[in-house]
Amino acid sequence: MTVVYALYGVAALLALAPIAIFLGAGPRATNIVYGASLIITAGLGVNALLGLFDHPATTSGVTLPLGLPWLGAHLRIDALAAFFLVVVNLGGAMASLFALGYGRHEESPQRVLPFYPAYLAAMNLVVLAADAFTFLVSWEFMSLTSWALVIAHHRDRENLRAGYVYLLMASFGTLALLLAFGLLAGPDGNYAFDAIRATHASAGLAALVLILAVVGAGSKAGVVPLHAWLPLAHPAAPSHVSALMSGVMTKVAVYGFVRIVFDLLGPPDWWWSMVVLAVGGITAVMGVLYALMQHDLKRLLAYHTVENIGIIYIGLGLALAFKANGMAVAAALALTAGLFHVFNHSVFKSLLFFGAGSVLNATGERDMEHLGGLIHRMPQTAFVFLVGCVAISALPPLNGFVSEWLTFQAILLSPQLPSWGLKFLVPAVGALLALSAALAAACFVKAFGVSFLGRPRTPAAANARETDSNSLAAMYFLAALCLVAGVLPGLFIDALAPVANVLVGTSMPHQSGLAWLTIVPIAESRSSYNGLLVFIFVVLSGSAAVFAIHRLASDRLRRAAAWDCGYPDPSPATQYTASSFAQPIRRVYGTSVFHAREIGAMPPPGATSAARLTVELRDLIWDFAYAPVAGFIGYAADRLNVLQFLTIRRYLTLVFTALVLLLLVLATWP
Amino acid sequence: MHGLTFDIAHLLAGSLVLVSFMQLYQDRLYALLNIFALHALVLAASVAWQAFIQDAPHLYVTAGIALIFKAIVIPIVLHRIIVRLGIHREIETVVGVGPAMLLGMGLVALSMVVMLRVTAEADPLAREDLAFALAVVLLGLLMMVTRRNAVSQVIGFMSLENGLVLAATGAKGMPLVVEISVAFSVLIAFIVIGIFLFRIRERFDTVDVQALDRFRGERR
Amino acid sequence: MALIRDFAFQGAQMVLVLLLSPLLTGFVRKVKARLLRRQGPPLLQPYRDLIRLMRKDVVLAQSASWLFRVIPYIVFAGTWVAASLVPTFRSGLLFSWSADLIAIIALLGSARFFLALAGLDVGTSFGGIGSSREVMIASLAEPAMLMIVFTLALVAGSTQLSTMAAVMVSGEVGLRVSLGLALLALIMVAIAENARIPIDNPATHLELTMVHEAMVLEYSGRHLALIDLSSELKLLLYVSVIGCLFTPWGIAGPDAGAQALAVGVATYFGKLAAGGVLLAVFETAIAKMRVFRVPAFLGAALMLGLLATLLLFVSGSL
Amino acid sequence: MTLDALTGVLLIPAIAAALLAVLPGYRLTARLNVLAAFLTFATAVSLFVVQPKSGPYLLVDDLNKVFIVLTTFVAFTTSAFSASYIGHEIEIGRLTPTYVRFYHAMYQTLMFAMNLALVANNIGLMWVAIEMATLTTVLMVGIYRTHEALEAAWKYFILGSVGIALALFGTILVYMAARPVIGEGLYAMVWTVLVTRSAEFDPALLNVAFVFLLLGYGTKVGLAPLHAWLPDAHAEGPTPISAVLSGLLLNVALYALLRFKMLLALNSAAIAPGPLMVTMGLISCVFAAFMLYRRRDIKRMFAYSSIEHMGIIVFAFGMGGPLANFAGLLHMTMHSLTKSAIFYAVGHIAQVKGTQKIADMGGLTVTNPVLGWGLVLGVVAIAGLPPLGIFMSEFLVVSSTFARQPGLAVILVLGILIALGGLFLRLNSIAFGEPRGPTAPAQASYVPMFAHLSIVFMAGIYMPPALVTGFENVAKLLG
Repeated sequence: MTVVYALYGVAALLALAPIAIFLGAGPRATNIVYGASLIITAGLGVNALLGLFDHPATTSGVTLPLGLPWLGAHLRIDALAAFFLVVVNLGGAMASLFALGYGRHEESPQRVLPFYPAYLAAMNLVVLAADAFTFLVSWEFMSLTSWALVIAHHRDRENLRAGYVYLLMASFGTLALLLAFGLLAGPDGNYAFDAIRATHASAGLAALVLILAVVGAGSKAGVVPLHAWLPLAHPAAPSHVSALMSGVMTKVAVYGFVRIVFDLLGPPDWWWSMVVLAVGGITAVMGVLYALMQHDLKRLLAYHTVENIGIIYIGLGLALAFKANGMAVAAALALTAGLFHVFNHSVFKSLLFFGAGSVLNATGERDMEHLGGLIHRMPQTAFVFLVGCVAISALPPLNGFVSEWLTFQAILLSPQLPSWGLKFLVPAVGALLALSAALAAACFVKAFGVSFLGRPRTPAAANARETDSNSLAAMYFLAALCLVAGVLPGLFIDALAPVANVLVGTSMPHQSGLAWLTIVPIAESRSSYNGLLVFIFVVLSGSAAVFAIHRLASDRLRRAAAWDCGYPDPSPATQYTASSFAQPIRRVYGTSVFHAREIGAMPPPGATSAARLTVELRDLIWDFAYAPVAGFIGYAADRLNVLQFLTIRRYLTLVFTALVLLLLVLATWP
Repeated sequence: MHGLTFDIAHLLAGSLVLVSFMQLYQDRLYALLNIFALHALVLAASVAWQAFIQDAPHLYVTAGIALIFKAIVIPIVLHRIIVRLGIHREIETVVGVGPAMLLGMGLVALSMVVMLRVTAEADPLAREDLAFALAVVLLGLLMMVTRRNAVSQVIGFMSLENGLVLAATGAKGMPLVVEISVAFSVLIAFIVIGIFLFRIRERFDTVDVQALDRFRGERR
Repeated sequence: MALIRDFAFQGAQMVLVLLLSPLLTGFVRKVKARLLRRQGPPLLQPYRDLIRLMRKDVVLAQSASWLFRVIPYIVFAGTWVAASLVPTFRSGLLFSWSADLIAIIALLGSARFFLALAGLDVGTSFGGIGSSREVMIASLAEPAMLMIVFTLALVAGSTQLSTMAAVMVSGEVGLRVSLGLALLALIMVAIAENARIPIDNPATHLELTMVHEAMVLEYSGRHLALIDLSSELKLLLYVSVIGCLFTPWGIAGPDAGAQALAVGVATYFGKLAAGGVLLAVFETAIAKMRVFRVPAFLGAALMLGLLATLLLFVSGSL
Repeated sequence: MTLDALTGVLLIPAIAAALLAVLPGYRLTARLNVLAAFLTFATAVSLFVVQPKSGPYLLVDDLNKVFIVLTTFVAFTTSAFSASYIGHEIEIGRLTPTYVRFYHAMYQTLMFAMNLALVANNIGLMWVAIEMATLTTVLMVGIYRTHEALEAAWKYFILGSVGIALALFGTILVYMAARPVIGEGLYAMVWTVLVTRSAEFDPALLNVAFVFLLLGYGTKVGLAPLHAWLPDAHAEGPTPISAVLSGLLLNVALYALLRFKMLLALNSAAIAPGPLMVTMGLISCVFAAFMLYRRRDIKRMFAYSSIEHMGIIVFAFGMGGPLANFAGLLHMTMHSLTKSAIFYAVGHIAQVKGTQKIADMGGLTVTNPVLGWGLVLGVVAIAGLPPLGIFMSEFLVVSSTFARQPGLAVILVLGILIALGGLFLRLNSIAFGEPRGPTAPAQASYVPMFAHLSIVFMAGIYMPPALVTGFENVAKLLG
């Protein structure tokens, strides 16, 4: 039944798209479209949630007479799909709520409204699909609609370029998946997932499929080195769409990966996990390092998506390793960690993008160097954004910490793994994970500190306005969710149990029964964590301190100029900027990773001109992976283009040569 | 009886190939024209002979067309065009005569190899004829691609088509032969008129890239 | 009954760390002064400083935000909670299982996160210097610390401090290469985390090489008092962690009698004193290093930790 | 011969051509043109209801039924488009009434020729029809009488004639191969007879024949390296003719190729035609994909995209097997519809902007939303993005090939990807960005364009079972 309801919802969203075209561009259209999609996605989310909890009822599919003629469109909800549907529609509902306020400021709504519901529908369909064709159609349709949203502000050349790169990478990924499914389906084309499950590919084929899946799904999820489009495309879109792309669409990509590798591909080989783990570790660290070098707020967030995808892949890789070696419980732990992080990241990344969007609306600025002091003008936005920052930095007592803690626990179980490659790889990956966590904290100190704290650097920042109530409502809801998931992780872990049961055969021990709502991954003697208690402790001791000091000591307060060692400078230009904040870290990591160079240009003696310090960063991945390809295509195009300008006689020569060649083939035919 | 008919047919077909070689050898237009007239003449003869031995009267029509149209009308027209365009003493081969001849040899050999793989019960006359016809076709094409001059390219095309007619007439009892030869004559007429009307001076390939750039915006 | 007792012990622990931490700092200062042939401040000077600061008015910069005023309490609370979860004289604390070692590290991490924000809040150049360098140091120190945790957890088969201590005290562990590496790395991290020489100099102001002090430059009055108290707590915490992990002897068990407890307290004081002396000697013996030498120092710590973990992964017995 | 639907699809255009040649007045002739095209289409559809029996000259079977209906339908919509297009051309004086009359007459002649080629049961007749179609299109390409138009027409004419000659030689060879088995005379050229006996033909002769036919008709299909005439002919002729060329004439030539492929496939001793076709298909696909990048002329760009798609189709048919053949047919249908729709849009765009240079057009979605988004939709479809029909066919081609010939599939995929890059590179500057060039609203009938696009869209989501079974039969027929 769940499937049918879900399909009704999707149909409604799809119907909303053409309606939006005729509604035009007015505020009425905005309200109708976003309001409707809010209601529908909320319904879809609730539906999926119910499905997740009584999932025996849900593992029922329908087949519509659409899509491939002799196959039809198979649609199905199992636990995995239900979980991802929850993620997708939670994000969708929140984005719609946010957009109810944010969308009013959109300058060209008629380029956003029609595609927005279609985009939501496409993401739902990807998760619902249960045959290769439907899956790929929805997958590419998702790319297409999001592409249209990315180039909504098409008059900006940068956005067009972003959209172009995005569409190319998306199609590249889709074609890779297409090949993967071609292998899975075999020559006589059993495209239905059930049929694929029934047949087990040979080791070699399975390996090929794995690689194709890593590439195909990875190019959508943004794993290094396939991430290049992500920091271009995500910021280019309107902020609520950026939130969807970063918070939700990358998760849909993860879903595709999990579906293929854990579900369709059959029992894993021991070395698969090494590929996934290596990709995950590198992605995590590279992503956060890129993020640290940015000073465009939305681009920074986009790069952080890359990092979190890496963390998720680490969890999945561990799960794969345990599964391959028959350690089901550990596999369940790692998988739960990964999926829990999927949920968490979708929550706080949406929250952060909403915050960035509100800032963008209030100041018209995305560049942190032009912001500052917003906490005075937009206190509420600042507060929720801060919550998001703490959560994404994996700090207790919020949710980001819990999922990374679970991942660490999984890593601590891995010495039992037999294979030597893993014995060396896993600790290294653990180190990379720890490094990325620490760097993430640094990065968000920078993000929040530079844009919200300090003194305003531009009039725009100085005259910012608090954002509207709808946007705030969405952000507060997500912030609350961050806290709940942080202090009551047991509930979420239990909710993920059915998924783990489906994919690795068992699940983590039941958590909700434990005293004080603790979570215990394996056994209490090993490790346990109780976010609730820690939270209560911190709050109690903090308020105790406040009470004691204000009562017993002084509570007097004077305002004065900043002390600054006696040299206060009124000009806000003397504050630390984003790039100067990142300078120590750039010195430590950047010189090798980005070939970062600082060039100080001093004026000649006596000249009154200012000295300049410029920083050069090179994106080596772009230089060595993408530029050559583009270069080759350009070169080949130029070379071949000569053929457009030949004379008729030369064209005849071509024909003649072809003829002679073919005749020679015949002459030499056995 | 049969032996003799075969030999004459072979003789004519072979001499057609020979004449094609003579065409390749020429690099003066007038000479080329004359040789082509000869080419058409030989074709007419062999077609007539085929008509005789197959006693297929309609082939005589084809022979007639070949004789009147190709051996007489076209050469005269082309002659006038050459005079009109004043290009009669051009040396306009792309590759030298020597290499062209060598290539021609190779092509003839190729066509022999390809055709003689045909099993013999397809009757020998047809087989040999086809080999020769293929050779003539290839040589005509070679002529087209080794000459710059529109006129000589037309000639190349026509000798190619002679090869086709040779094959068609060699194919015993093939229907539509006459229609096809007529259709081709129309085609050639078009080409000649084209050269005449559009003042295609030295060659087809006055494809002035600059002009293309200007007009088509295909600047590189 | 037992529950009440556990509550009592947990409370006692919290009060104990709160009261002891300034004393430890004072002790270290005293020893350092002695080593330098100076009289040095009295042992109780830190308490006096704290009380005086508490009494003073807070002078707040105009550009400071509400966050600036909240942060000291957050930092203090976080550090205090973390410190009160480390077994000092008695293991098996009531709430020790609510946060394992990783969580404790993370709690300190959040404290640092907010402190770094405070450095940026007023919008002065000094604060910026402090925060940026602090996060740079942390970005290396935290992974190193986690690697150490991995090592110990793999040896003990747990990340619970109580369990770890129990395993350590039982002789089955024996001497191990990886433990040695871990100890070394842990000491290096502890020095960095507590802003001691050679990473940072707690005694200076107005020096471009300072990190922690630059961050809290704008604080005054009770806020400053809380910040100082929390850094003192942090020092105590690290010493007790080292003590409880590497010299776990004497820590009383969950159901120990009064005399065992007395032993526990005594040994704990002993450990603190020893730690303080060693720290003081080390600090006086070595000179402060340039800021951009720090990454090499901490990178070494990270490598040691990773090496220790690798050894354990490759062969459980090393 | 009796008067039935089969002769109908030939007679109606013939009569219409005769009428249009003499009737004056643009409005009347344009309407008559549309009417005739519609009647032809209706007659073609009736072929599905009552299937006339085929004689020695004319033939109708599952295979060419599909082609005929597709051809007549696109011809009909194109005539509707050309009505509004030519109207504008007369207004701005690019065409005089005389030329328009000539144009309409030629249009119907072309229809006649193509239908004849499709229904011909005699390979000689088929050849004559295709030559006729070529000559008519040559005349229409040159109709603007500009330097480049004549240039293009001339190029087309010469290369086309050589192609025709080669095809004829192939045809003769087939006859020679058939004669010893079937006996002299007409029946040695009748398709239905040839198919039944081709197993006994001399393989060597068939091989040579196929080589010549592949090159001869391949020139018409526009396979690289025989494609040279195609881009210029598309770019310089009137846009309706570009639509017809891309949408129909290429298919007709392809149809001829398929017939002979079947002939060869039935003879076990002859070389397999598949590999040759696959090779040429891949070459064309990849080559055209690269050529897309340096295009400055919008019509020429889409001409190259036609080459690319013809490559894919020939590849699919070359791979053979029910799945690939089905995909090939589907792809051909979708490509005809989409590409002609694109040319409808392009025609109006070029009229609005007064140029075909991509550099002089921009921001169409702002200035002419309907045209602009129509073009975007068309390009999305032609680039093989879902949920439109071409995605389905490409899905089938690639996934069915990859299991059999991974290497080939990878090359094909790369070609598709590169082509997509080229198309969207240009689309960005045409449809988006700051508006450039004149921004007058287009007076155009969008019906044909959106009719095609909606069909393509429908096909991408839902294919009616009747159509599916029809295609499946044909796929089986092709073996």
